Amino acid sequence: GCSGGEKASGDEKGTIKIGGLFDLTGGTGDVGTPYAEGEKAYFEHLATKGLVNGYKLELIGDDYAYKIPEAQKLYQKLKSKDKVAGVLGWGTGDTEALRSLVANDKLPYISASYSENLKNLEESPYNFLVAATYSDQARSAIKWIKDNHKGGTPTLALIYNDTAFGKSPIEDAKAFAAENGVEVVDEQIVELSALDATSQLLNMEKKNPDYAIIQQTWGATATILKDAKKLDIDTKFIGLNWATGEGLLPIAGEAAEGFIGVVTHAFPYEDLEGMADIKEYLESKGKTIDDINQKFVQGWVAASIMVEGVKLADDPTTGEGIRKGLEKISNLEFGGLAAPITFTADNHAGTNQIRLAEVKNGKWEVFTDYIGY
Amino acid sequence: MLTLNNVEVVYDRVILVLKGLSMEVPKGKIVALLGSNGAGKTTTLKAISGLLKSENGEVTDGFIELNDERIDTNGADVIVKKGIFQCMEGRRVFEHLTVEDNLIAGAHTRKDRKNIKGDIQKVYHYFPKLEMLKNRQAGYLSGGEQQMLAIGRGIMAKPSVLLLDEPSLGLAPLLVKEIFGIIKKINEEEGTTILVVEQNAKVALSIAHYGYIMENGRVVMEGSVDKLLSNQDVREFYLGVSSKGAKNYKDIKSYKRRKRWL
Amino acid sequence: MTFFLQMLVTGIVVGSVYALVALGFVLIYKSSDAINFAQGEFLLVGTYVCLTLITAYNIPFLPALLIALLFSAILGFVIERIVLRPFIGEPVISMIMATIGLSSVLAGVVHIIWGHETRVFPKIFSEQPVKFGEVVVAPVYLWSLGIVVVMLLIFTLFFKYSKLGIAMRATADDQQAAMSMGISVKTIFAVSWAIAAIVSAVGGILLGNINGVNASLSAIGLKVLPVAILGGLDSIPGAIVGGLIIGIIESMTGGYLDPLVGGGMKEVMPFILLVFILMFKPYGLFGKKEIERV
Amino acid sequence: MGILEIKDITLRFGGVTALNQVTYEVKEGEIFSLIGPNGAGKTSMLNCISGLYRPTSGAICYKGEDITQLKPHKRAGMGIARAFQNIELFPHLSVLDNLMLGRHARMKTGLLSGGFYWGKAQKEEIEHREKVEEVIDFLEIEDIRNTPVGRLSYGLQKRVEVGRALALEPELLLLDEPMAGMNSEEKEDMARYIIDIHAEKQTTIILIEHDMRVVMDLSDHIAVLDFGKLIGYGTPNEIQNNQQVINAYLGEDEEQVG
Amino acid sequence: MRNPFVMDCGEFHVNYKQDMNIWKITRVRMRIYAIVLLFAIFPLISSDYIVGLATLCGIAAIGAIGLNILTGFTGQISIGVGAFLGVGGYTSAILTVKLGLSFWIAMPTAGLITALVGALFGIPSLRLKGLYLAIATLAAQVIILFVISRWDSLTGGTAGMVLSRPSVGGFMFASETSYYYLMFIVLLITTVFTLNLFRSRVGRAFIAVRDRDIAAEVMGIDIFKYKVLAFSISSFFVGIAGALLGHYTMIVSPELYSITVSIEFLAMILVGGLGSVFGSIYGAIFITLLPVFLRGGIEVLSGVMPDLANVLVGLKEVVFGLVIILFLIYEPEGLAKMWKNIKDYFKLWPYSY
Ligand SMILES: Nc1ncnc2c1ncn2[C@@H]1O[C@H](COP(=O)(O)OP(=O)(O)OP(=O)(O)O)[C@@H](O)[C@H]1O
Ligand SMILES: Nc1ncnc2c1ncn2[C@@H]1O[C@H](COP(=O)(O)OP(=O)(O)OP(=O)(O)O)[C@@H](O)[C@H]1O
Ligand SMILES: [Mg+2]
Ligand SMILES: [Mg+2]
Repeated sequence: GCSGGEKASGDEKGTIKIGGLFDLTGGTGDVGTPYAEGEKAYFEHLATKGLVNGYKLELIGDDYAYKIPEAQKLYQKLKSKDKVAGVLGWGTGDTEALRSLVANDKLPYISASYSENLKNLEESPYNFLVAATYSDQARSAIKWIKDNHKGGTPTLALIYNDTAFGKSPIEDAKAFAAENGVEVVDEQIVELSALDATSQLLNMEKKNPDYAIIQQTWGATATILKDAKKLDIDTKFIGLNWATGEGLLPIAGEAAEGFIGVVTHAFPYEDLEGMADIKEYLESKGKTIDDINQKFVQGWVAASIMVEGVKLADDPTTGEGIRKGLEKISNLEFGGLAAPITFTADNHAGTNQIRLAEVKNGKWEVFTDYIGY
Repeated sequence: MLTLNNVEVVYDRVILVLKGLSMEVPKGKIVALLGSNGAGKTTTLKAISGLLKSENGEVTDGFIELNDERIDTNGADVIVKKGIFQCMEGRRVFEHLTVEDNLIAGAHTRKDRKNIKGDIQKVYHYFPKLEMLKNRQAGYLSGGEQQMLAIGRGIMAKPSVLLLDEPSLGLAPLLVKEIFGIIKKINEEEGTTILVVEQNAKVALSIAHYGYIMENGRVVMEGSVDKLLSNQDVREFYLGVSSKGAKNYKDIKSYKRRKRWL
Repeated sequence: MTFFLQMLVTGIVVGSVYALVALGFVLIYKSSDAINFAQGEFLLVGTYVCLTLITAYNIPFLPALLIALLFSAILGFVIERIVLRPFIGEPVISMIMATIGLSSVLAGVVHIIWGHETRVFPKIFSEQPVKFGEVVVAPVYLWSLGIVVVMLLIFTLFFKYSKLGIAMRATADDQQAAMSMGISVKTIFAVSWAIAAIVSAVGGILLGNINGVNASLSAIGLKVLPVAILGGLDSIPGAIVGGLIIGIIESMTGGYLDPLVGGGMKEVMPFILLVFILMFKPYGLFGKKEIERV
Repeated sequence: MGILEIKDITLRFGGVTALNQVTYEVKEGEIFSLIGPNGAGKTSMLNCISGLYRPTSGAICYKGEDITQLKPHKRAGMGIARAFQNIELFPHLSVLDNLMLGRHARMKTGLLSGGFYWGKAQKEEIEHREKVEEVIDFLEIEDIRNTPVGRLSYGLQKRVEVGRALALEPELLLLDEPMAGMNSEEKEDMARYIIDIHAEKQTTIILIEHDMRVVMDLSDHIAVLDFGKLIGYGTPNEIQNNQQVINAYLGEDEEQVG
Repeated sequence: MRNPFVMDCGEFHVNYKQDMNIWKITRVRMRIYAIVLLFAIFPLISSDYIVGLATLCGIAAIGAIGLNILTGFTGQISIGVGAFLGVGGYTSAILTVKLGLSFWIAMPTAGLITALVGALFGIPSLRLKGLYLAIATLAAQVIILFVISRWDSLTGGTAGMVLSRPSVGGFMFASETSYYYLMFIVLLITTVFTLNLFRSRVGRAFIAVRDRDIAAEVMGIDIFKYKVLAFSISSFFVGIAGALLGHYTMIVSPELYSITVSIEFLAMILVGGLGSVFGSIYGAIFITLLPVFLRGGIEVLSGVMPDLANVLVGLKEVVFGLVIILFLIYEPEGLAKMWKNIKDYFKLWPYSY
């Protein structure tokens, strides 16, 4: 079973508000919009199921257009005016920018940024990681390489961008590779908005790595894949979770064939137990799974984890209470929509498990079960 | 014929500059408009040419007619097409355009584009210095050279009425004479009606048929050139001659005779 | 050597895309002395229109392109009419700010109409890379280079010899004096905005073919600002040479310098060199000097 | 020895020779006029003196010191002030502030004392304000003291322009066509100011003017430029009878109207 | 300098000192004190949310005044404010976190360091003008951010650094209200300093450089020196604002200081009024609060029309842009001028026509 659906008995004790920071119109709006829709959908769906822990839950969120100052103002409003008890956030930059504030204000914060930084409980005691961190994703991918590579020491390149998001897994990946006998032979920086990656790829080609891990979003990933195809580079590319997803396929076209992606959340078309609730919700709206994508599922799952925290909390009206609730979550399953989550008082990284998928005939096909390292 | 009837002009909605000004510029004549600094001469020309609007000024009362057709509601470009061309105060050449391109820009509204080449030669004939400078950026010309260019642009437009705002400003005495000679020639040869605003009353009146004197937004005196030249105030304040003949600037006293405009 | 050549060619062809977008800045600057911060959004709208015509109405590429360009021209006209005309005669900085406001308006409209997901252009150019010996280039970039060369020719002749071209330059110098010549400043503005919108749309359609279309495509507007400045804000050849130079600098930095410093210099280097070059040529490579005489 | 010595100055812009081996000297305390046809290089000459142009060759000495390489602001500090041919006032500032700017070189207040406006700065402002008020009195512009200069008519702007130069309390005053665009009455006023400045402070004045009556009446010495070359130098009388000058500039007959 | 609080009639001054006061008329002076007092007691009666917004407005205002000194008063367009804000924030972060210095030393030092960096990037103004100079400041933006995100050992790289709120004695400026007062005092000093600056020698020279640099040079103003000075004094205040912002949000990271921040500051001074100290404040308030109000409006609307949520989000941007454009059309000289017009109207009231 999934989270919070059961009818709670008794009277409504009040409303608990959860804040949301969405990017609908900003630089990451293409993935931010379905993610936000997933979160909103989950709360809507929840409302039809009755109370949680005796309370009605409400998601109050807004677009911050991927602008950090806007995120700060929106957060202030959510905190002071709407008096939310927890926050569902989005990007790396704004999550980082707000982590001191949420710690100060004691509000649990779940975002779509899986930066290893947030594991540090001293600096970010109220942030919860609901999927494998970028570092863990990279580690799992490296472990998979190690396990599946035939012949000699596998060589690896890392391609990322010069932002907090891009650099987040790099040091950890290098350390892990060194420990596990995978040789990192090259690193390349490709900007998020790059039109061309020829120079980087040719430089990389000089080292001739067997694999390259890409920490990018779709646009840059497509550029890399297309230029690699153009230049006849035979390195196997593996993308972390934001490089993966349906949106990459049409942009990269044929160049995407054979690309391997880290999958943190399920694709809607997968036949999974956890999809039932989503389908039920979609039906009530007259929609089908063709109208949503993986990022929707991701948002849905993130929201459900916050709600689970509310459910388990002794005092769900305060952020501190919900944090305690979240820390009680143990092996929460999502019917295959995502890896099971466990939080404790001294570990806010819910899982380190991922799946891998490969693009075959223009479609993502998952070829592993949840794996870790 | 160009007629201004009781024109009132206001800047920025509050500053009243022309206070019921009437004047007439008969076809084919040269009319001089004199007046002290700030009297509203430039404003009068801008009201005619429609350039007021771009300075947040407007004609709030009265009307302006060209050959009995009202023009004060037209935009500047339409007025130019109707044949009125103003050479603005302070030259206003297009600094980054070459001398020749400036002249071509002057002919912007003309339909007979094949004659433009010939007219450029005509301008060079009037102002040989410009031909020497024809590929130079106009911004680098000296003040006088720019003034020639500005008038040259006026010639290029082939207007029926030419408005000249202080064409002698900053010109050397020889050149002033030369330019006024050319103005007269344009008037005679092309039949262009000319309204010229001047501080150098002596030279302006030497070619004009008729003159107006403005003060403070109103016409304080008008008449044929002879009439103006014989007026005591005009002689003293505009021509700089006292009753005892030309005075020496060295002997200027602090006492000033007041104008009466009798 | 092949590596060098590949870097050089990549630089040139990517630079030609920059040049194309930078042309839009130059065209507007040439008639109004202002920078259009909504350039990126212009590009976006044109691209989306073309895309919609092709995908939603199944119109073949060429007619769709023509309609999109026509639409852009009209958009340019309309925007000039409603948004920018009131700024004729106002300080240039006000107009620049207005274009910043305009960019926000257009971005909002794009969001309302087309949403935010990345859309993909149907394949117009072959994906098969073109090979010159060892050097490979994607066809879309060759098209871009070709278009840029054609535009260079057309616009250079236009501004040098045509009546309208001269009038545009005159207007940029002194609006009021231009009016006194009978030049309709309004028409000039409208025409230059329309042309700029067309050029942007062409750039956008090429870009859309490279990486798909979404709202972040508009960021290219700011990105090529240094290109326009390097060449000289009012110079057509400048935009093109500037584009190529910045393209080559990027590519070479990426090829030779980045491996030494751990990457990332590719984006910064053009700026460093730009400031350096400007110290010697304060108005860009071909820009008109401000004439100061007292 | 004169207060200003121009030694063999040549100035070229690309192909144009604006000044060609010009040499002359201005004596302390005199009114010296520079005349010549348009484009002869008069303004360029003033630009060399005030440091805006650097001559291609030659030297300029002021009070016996070679200032050819000095920056304009340094020259202002040495007492050279200037009024421009085309008005170069600060249009958004009031007449008062324009004149206070004229005193910039004579004031000292720095960033911090100015920002906190403590005693010293305040005292200095007041002192210099008094000097400026003297200039305002002298030029009879009391009533427009607080008007932004951009709103004044041309003639008044010209007067403020001269006032700003005077505010520096210059030892050498450069006036570039101060009477252009004025009618006789206004010219008389301006002439009176020039004479009075000269009489009161014995300021050396270099005057460019196209109105020959003014030039001839006021000047002690006149230099004539044509195509960048010095074609005449002397007293008004000598110049009026110099055939070369008459051909190039004055014209044959100075006929009188009326 | 346009001063919105100056009335031009009604009192007679007998000496220059009185005539040169910032606020010449006793009545006006009283009103100024009243306004200051009002802002001083306002947090006591408003919610934390409002006070928080006011703090952001105030910090933006300090930066906007800084930018206006450079762009509005001295005429050097800068689109690098974002990065200078970052230099201020990072300096303070490094000094307090890495070196353990007190905020009270770190904040002014942040101003000074930013001033130095500003002066450095002001050097191109020796040769560059207008938009060309603007692009040089854009280069400053790019280069500074590159250095910040690469100098990992000092700045924590792209991950940024975590700061704490300042404290004095045992008192932490942790609450919204206390931080508001901290900001308020700095803003007050900034405002008075700038007002004074522009009625004395250096400030006048700035304006002269803006209006006619050649004439300024001949007046004895060393334009290069003054341009660089303008860059540094402007950057000083921007740096102070950066430090205040850093300690308020308790984080600095490169992504906080992007080009959009620079453009926003430019919008503040343009909407507020170029070359007006009070205009900078109005503009900062306006640009900071406009999105907040729009969000409020959209929230209300989407309550009524939930299906249109997507359209409404786009609409927010449209309205934001439109408001700016309409402002520029109807009051090109900015909010400061508009305020003056309103006052002029009431000055004549009830006799206005
Ligand atoms: N754009 C404007 N806005 C406000 N007032 C103006 C404007 N233009 C002119 N004025 C005012 O109108 C009056 C007349 O100015 P105008 O330029 O017409 O005078 P003029 O007779 O041409 O003087 P001059 O001989 O000095 O050129 C002056 O007092 C001037 O201050
Ligand atoms: N900065 C410059 N660049 C190029 N040429 C210049 C420059 N300054 C002056 N000139 C040229 O030098 C010559 C002399 O110009 P200058 O302005 O000194 O003349 P002038 O004697 O003051 O004339 P006027 O009486 O018309 O003001 C002119 O031919 C002018 O075109
Ligand atoms: Mg006039
Ligand atoms: Mg001159």
